[in-house]
Amino acid sequence: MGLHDAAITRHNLLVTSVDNVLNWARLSSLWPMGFGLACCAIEMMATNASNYDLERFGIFPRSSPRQSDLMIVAGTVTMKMAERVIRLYEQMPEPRYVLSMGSCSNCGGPYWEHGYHVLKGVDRVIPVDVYVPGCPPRPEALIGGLMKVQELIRMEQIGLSRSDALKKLEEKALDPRSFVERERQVVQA
Amino acid sequence: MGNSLNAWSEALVGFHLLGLPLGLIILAAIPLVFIALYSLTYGVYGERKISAFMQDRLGPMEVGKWGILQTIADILKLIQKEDILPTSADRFLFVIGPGILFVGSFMAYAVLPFSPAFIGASLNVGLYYAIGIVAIEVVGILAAGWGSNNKWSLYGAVRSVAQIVSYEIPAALALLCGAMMAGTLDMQQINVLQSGSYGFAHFYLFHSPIAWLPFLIYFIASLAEVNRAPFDIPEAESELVAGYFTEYSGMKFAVIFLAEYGSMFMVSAIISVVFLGGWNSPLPNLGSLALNTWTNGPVWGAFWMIMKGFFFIFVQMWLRWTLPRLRVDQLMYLCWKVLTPFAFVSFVLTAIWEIYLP
Amino acid sequence: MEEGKAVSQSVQESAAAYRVIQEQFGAAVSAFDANETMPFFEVVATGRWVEIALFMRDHAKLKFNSMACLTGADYPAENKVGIICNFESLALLGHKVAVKLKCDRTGGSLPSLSCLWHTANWHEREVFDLFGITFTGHPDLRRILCPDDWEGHPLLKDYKVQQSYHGIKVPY
Amino acid sequence: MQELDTVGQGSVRVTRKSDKLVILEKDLATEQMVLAMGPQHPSTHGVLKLECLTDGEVITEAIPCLGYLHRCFEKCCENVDYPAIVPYTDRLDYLSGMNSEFAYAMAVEKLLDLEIPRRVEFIRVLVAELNRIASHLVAIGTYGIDLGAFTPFLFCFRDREIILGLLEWASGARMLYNYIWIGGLANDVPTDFSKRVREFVNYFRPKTVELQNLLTGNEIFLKRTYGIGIMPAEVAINYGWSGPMRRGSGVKWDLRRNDPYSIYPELDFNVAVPDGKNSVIGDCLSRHLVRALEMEESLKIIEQCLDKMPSSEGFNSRSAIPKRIRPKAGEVYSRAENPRGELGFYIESDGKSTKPVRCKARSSCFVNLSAMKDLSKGQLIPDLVAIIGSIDIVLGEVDR
Repeated sequence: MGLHDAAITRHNLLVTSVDNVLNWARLSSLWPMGFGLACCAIEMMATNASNYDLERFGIFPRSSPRQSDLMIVAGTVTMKMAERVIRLYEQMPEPRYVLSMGSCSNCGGPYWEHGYHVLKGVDRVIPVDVYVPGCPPRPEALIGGLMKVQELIRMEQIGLSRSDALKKLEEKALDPRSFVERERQVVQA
Repeated sequence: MGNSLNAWSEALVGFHLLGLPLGLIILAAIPLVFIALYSLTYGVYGERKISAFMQDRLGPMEVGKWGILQTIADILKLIQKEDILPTSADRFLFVIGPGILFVGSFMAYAVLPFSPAFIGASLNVGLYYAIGIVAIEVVGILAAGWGSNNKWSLYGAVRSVAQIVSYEIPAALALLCGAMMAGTLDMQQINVLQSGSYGFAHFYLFHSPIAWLPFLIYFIASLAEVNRAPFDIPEAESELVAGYFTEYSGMKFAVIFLAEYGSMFMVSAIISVVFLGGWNSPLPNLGSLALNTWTNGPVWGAFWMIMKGFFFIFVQMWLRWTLPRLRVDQLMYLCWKVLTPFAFVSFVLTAIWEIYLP
Repeated sequence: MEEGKAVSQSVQESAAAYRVIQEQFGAAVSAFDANETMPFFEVVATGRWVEIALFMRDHAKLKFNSMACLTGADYPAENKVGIICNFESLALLGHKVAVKLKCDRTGGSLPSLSCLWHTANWHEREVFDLFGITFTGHPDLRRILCPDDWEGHPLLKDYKVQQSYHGIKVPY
Repeated sequence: MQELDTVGQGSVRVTRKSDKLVILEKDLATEQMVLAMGPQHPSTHGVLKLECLTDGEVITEAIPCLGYLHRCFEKCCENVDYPAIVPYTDRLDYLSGMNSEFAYAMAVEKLLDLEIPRRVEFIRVLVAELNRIASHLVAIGTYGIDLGAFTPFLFCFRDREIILGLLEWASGARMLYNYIWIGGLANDVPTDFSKRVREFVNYFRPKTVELQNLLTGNEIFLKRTYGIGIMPAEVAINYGWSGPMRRGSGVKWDLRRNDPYSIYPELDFNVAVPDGKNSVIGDCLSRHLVRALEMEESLKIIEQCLDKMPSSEGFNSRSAIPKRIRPKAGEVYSRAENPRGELGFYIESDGKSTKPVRCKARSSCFVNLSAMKDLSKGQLIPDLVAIIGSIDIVLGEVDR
């Protein structure tokens, strides 16, 4: 899945293969919390529904934070809601991930200047792993963001912190230019 | 067939290795292994696939071929999750709740005859035991709901207790009709009595003209006993978040989840044993075409038993994804004012049929 | 009303309704502003507002049974804040009229209409929240949109947003 | 024998024997429980919070707490130009962006006294009615979820995707369109648009029947909604209810018919009201039925729009758009029939600036929801869920 496959350094064969299995399990069953805030929540519902069907990836919304692995912050977070978001985040069991969906939760979106009651970015209150831009992001964009979460999980190892995994993901990240070039050649041909 | 009855299980009981009753352990393990496989493959996965096809979707696709490894991934992930014990929860009840639930739902497997040659414990009061054991789940649900110290859990637990305890009555009365037709409470014996060369014609569902009534009553009541839609009010997602297991995370949640699917198969197995001949082949002997004789035997028996169970699970899922949910008072109305009187009527009619008619 | 321009029927209806009110209350209401987009009059004697509103609701020729909207507004030039109520006689007489009321910018208060129209209840709470107008006689005058401990009334023209709320930075 | 009732202790029936009190019967001591439902709850349709005071399953009082999605629409409006408000209006009622834009554009046009090309009006009504169907599909689908039926929701979303595809084709966005501008449209509809819309109408007609069978044909669904949350017409008007909610209470009043705007007077459609045969007038089922009927009426309107629409020859969708929007001083209160009810805009202009002095959105959901306290009294928790679902709130519009 994703643009590139993980090739984990094989300095410790046993641990890496255990890691691989555990990571595979976690990335194959990312249960998001069914938690909609605003417009993006409707797109999130549309992504869960028949046409985009997130369940293909094993993503299956749970309504209780205790049983979910992923928090999709779908929509504008207001000051009144911010404390609830923090509490919901704290109720989730580790390992947990946060995906910030849409401009509003990334940075305040259209309300960044005059929205006195809007939290300008959910990362002011909880740590965010993946940002999906858009207002609202299309379902494809959300699926892309979820795949980014999966890639991040794939980079994790026992004894490796989340930030190290992020760094590793950055190192492993492929330059898309070669793919774009290839596609262009195909189109031209 | 009588000779081979329980042959495998008795042989296993007698099997000792170095003075250890290894056979008994294997005997206990077989249904557990079966149920684990079933829950992992057919139960959860099947539910997701069936619901997907009913809803114009594909369901799990990416985890393994057609997503068949989905449930394994889920369980593996749930094992890795942090096991939260809320500070305000009652530690003892919170931990023991899922345990009781799990044990309760699998204890009835001991008396389920899986084939002519295999039954965990051929009790002479097997049916009685099976009815009784369902009630143990109530204790688990109540412990889980009360111990969580969460209002939604409490609502779920109280609703669940009220529901399961009420529906025990029509369920037990309906099964009693089956027991009357058989004249025994021994599950294996009930099966034996339903075997014959005409296949399905010997099943108790076709035994008397009113046998469909207890069959229907038990099926409806069994839906309520295992908290399936349209009676899934204890875990009603749109009302009670996740009902009595709102606060559970990680493996404890997985245990509750598996127990639920375990009891689904259990009630399906009981209804197929009592009314649909259990491990008996439904195919009749047609002259020289001895379909019934060919498709009977220990292995075929297990096949029929599991298939009949799966069929009822399929019906349960079908209903789950089609029907809305009843309200609490409507549920109780249905139980006490509709099902219970009809169960009594069918009880009396069956008794009359058994006494005065052949 | 501009001379020489035909007045539309709905404005004529509103003007007729206004005349009924004016006959009853005289100087308590101001002159009628018969513009095309939103004909309105102002209630000068705000103390009699509930009385006027009840008259508007129940009089056989008025029957304003529905309050469509209640808007708050800030007039910093006059040092006033006010409300604009849009009334309609829904499914009965079909005429509409808007009423304006003004009060002092700081510590101003107006009579509440929530006893006459249920819909005024939440609208007045909203105006209280965003403009700081107190409604006397309101059963439950709390902030409705902003949190209870929010500082200031955001829709006033000179509103300055607070720097932090419960330790979270507010401005961008 | 006398009855003692001490607060919180349950009722106790006692009798006096010689001079001792003998307890005959003692109820369980019950306490009222405060149940906070939301802001994260599957059935509050977003971030509504309901503070319920419950006695067992029975709700003594349910007080809605709003503001969890207060996005300062009105403050933003006072700080941006008139055309720049259009995207904000999309985000009010995000399920029916076209309708909100339509209402706002009409309000400013009234203030500007603009003449709109006929084809623009037809396209506006066409996209607004398409969006109305999409919005009602979400309403009906989520209502199914509230009552425990999951499949209708997915069927609704499947069909909604087609509408979104059509609107995306016209405007370039799936949900928040910024398509209807003040005085015109962002651009004309694509060439084959009417053909595709006709295809959709033909596809969707049988699907409405399927939906009806799944929900209103279901005995349990009827049992759950019949006679629940009854609102008499008088009270509904007093509460300021509008749209399907008011029509559900039996008031045959539709802005498109009774206070017509745009080209609605030329179109032939029925105002859907419950007939009282299958439902109690004013209950949840009536409101659901009104929405279901309205979808069919919208299909009718769409077909008529397609038939009567002027051709696109020499048509410029932006021809009537003023270079600079600076209305003369004045106020306007203008409203339109949205899927959820009457969306009104109060706009005040000072005649000097290109920004409104005050722009208030009179939100239908906000008003409809305010009756929650009365509706929920004495209901069971499952009924409360059914009532919230039937009000069909969109929190973006409630909190603004």
